[in-house]
Amino acid sequence: MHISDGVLSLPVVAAGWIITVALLVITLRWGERDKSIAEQIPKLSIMTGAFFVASLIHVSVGPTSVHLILNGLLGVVLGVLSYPAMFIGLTLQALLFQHGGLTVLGVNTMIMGVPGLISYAVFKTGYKRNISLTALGALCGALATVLAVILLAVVLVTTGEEFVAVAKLAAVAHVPIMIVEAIVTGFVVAYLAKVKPELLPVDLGDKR
Amino acid sequence: MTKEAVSIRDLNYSYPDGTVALEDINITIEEGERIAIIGQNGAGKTTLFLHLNGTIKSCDNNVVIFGKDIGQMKSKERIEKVGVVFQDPDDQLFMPTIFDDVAFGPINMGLDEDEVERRVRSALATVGLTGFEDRVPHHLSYGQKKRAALAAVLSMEPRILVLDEPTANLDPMNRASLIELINDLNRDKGITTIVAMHDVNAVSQLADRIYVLNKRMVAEGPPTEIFMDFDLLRENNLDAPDVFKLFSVLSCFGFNCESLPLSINEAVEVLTKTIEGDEKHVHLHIHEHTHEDLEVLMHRYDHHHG
Amino acid sequence: MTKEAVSIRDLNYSYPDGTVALEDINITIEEGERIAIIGQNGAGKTTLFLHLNGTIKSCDNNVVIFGKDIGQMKSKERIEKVGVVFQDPDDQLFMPTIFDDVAFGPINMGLDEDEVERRVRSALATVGLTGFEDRVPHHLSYGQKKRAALAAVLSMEPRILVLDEPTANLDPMNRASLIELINDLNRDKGITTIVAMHDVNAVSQLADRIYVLNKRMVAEGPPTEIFMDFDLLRENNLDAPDVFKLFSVLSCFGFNCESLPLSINEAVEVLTKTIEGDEKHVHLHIHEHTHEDLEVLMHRYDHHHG
Amino acid sequence: MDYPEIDRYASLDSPIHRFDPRAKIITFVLLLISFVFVQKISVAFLALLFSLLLLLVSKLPIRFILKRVQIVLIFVLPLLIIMPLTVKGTELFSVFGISATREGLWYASLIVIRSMAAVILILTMLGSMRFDTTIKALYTLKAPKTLVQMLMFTYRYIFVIIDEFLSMWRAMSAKGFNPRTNMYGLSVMGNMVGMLIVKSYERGERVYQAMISRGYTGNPKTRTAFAMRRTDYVLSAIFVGIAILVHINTVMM
Repeated sequence: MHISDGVLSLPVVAAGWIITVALLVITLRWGERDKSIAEQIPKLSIMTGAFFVASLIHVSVGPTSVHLILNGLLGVVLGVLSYPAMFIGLTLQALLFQHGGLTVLGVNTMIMGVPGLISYAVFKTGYKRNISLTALGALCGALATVLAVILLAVVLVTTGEEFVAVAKLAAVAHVPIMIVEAIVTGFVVAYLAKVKPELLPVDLGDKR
Repeated sequence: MTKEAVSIRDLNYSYPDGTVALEDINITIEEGERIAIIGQNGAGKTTLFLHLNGTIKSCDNNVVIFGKDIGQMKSKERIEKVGVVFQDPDDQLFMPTIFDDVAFGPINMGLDEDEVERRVRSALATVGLTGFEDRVPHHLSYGQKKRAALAAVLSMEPRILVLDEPTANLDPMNRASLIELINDLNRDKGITTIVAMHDVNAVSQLADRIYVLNKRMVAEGPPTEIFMDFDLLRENNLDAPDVFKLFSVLSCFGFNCESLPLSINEAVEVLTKTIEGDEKHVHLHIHEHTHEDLEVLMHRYDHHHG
Repeated sequence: MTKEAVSIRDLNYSYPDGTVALEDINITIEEGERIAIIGQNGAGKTTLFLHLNGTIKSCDNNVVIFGKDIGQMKSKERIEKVGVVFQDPDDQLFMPTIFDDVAFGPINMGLDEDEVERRVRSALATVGLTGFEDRVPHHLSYGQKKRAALAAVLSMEPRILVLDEPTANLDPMNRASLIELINDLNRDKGITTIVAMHDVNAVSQLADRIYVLNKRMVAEGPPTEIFMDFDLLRENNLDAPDVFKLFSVLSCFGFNCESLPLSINEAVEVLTKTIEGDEKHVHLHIHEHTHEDLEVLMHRYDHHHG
Repeated sequence: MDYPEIDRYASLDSPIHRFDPRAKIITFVLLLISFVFVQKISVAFLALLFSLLLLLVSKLPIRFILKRVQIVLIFVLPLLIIMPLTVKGTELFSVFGISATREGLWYASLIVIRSMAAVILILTMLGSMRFDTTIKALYTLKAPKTLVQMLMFTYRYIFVIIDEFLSMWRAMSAKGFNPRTNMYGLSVMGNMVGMLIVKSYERGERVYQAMISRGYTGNPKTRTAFAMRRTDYVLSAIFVGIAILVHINTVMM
């Protein structure tokens, strides 16, 4: 659901860049609390690569096939640094595969990245309330998709009333994707909890 | 009469970018044989294996397994006939538990729960991993992972077992036990085994017949014959087993035996037999041509001038 | 008097989760030595290597390189002293082009552009990859990647070169040329080389002295001594080289030589010398204890009962 | 899954290939920004023609371009159907009681033309230099260091991870796995994604160690031998001129 170049209006594109640049600055600063960013770059980059490759996986839904988005999972695993990771991932998608555009990178990163950040917060909060990790994962997967679709719709409609119907259609088209994302994210979180719990932003020490 | 397990006729395959991977491959393997396919990196071993169980489909119906074109088989039949164990166990174990990984094939075959359960237990017992059902594959040692990957294929109870580099990176104990295990499967269950190997020192322990692959099948024959052919080895960047080389050296010193041994065990046999047959002793001596012969021999085994 | 290149005293290290990785390690390596560290998977080789160049810092100042505590060294000095080549070349070729990868160390050392350029050319020439400057790592073969990773360390011109499994997964030609290359660096440039290896058949070609690691240093000595010690090998799940085993077998048939050879080349020497020294011939014969001795020997080499 | 071969034809020779990478990036991005906000169909069409002209000059194979343009078309072409039917305005024609409007068609056409011009520009720019050159040019252009480094390392390891993914996929197919969109199929996919993440995390640790042991300080430099020549300045001036002209034109009309 990445928007291509040439679709959005100048004010929307500019607003997208302002928000994304601000969030990049904030998240990169924040990500430096415990460890310098230089130390984290190699691991962060390679994991961004893993998410990039995972997002190339096709899942057939009815007659068409969709790509995994995994922005909720990205938020859960990478925390605040999911935002720069998303920015890099989308840059590479635009440059290497023409999924989405260059001028709209700010907007696209916001559409995908903000729900990722929210998923991270939800995951941490939900864990404190003793919700099962798998369910939380599924919730974050679904939530991140829904939020992304809402943001997409807002961005389109802000560009022009002409997009109202398009935005509605896009929202409907994403219902199956939301379900797929929820299930896959749930399973990934369950897998990570079992195999590499330190990748989740919660301390499983007492629950394992 | 034994049955033909594998029959490949004039198989050609190119990668999507046009590079030729396999050219004019012809193979016939009888049921119950132990085969090794040797060849350097990039010789096409993996591609050939993927044809063997129909993961890559040839358009010309030229891969025939037990008399039936593999292209015509349903997925279940295909994987029941040929099981492929790849080299890196990390690529093959992706489920949260060993049980799930070993059950993966049987579940895809559509077997019922009890049968899946039975097969998992039996496969794990075969490879010596009973009790590991709930362990996380990723946390196992390399040797254990290697055996788990084998169990995950054995649970499909294939008639033909294909293994890519089964002994690579294993320590001596794990290597010895894996070789024994593969041979047991061949002997006790009559499974046809096909291995691809770099480690020529272990080849003779796992194969009675060798194919040398280098995009084409450049040679075929029993190990001793293959390792005798210096030019063949040189051209295909292959080595002879150390024991074999050493007996070639001994023969320069006048040691004569019927056929050169390929492993330590064979060497002991050959030595005992030769010495006993030769009135309880053998002379090693330096004759007229010894130094010359040695020089030629060592030059042939030297890979720097390859 | 030669200088001490490496001196480690009472080194202990545990992983963050509490598992002990290294215990009471004591090592002294003289400048210019060729050392092999052998041990099964998980014996702690990688952890030890990370201490050697200060990537993991010990708190007790017990890793001393050329007389100086590595914990006190600046980054530049550290990497100039000790270069580590890890096993998987993909982990070490992280830059966009081979040039950038080989230049990575020198640039971090703060060298000027001309010197960086000179070192890159020289390192690439040493490993035989001249002309590969602008290639991307993804398009190299495994053997080329392995050599590029070595070049990326050589460009820092370290006095001590540490290599983790330099020959693993290489075909005979690449293995032979890499072994030759490492030995050239030792002989011509006086670089102290420390290798970790599984492949005991190649160990003697790369080391004059062996440490056996199993969290602790369980043994130390020249290869022949180490491989003679059956119990040591058994306990640490190690194998002896095939050539060595075969000469043990020959000794059961009455072949006597001063020290058992470890490689084919040594074997030729030993045979020639022994036979020439023994009035141009040697008797192999079955004596009273031959069969008995053979049985004991073969049982000792059999890893199934380990 | 294919490797990202965006720079497959970077070794061709053309004025665009020879254009200084830094100047190329700046001027093409300027053209891009200029073209995507054009408000008149006629001007947008001219912009598209100009993009096509650059493409023609670059000698990049048409098949390479088509395959990639297609991806954008899948996204924007539906607008040509949806918008005329949903946007209010002057009726153009009507079928079965559903009417299509001139405004809808106009707006959708504008978007399609602009995005075509944009994607062709981007493909011409990226297709005519190696991707590592693009990254290095961004470095020398003082793009934020952290982000450029991430871009560089991520790009490098995409190839390694794709290989890992393909090996896993082969092993799964060899065990009769059929990717279906049901609970089981998605659970397997979830595990596979999980495994990719775990492997990458561990590789990240190893790569970091390898970097530290070669003196990594957080600022890897790379070699660049960029040099602006006279033709580079001329080309740049022309491109910047066109980027501005497109909008002066709009304002004046």
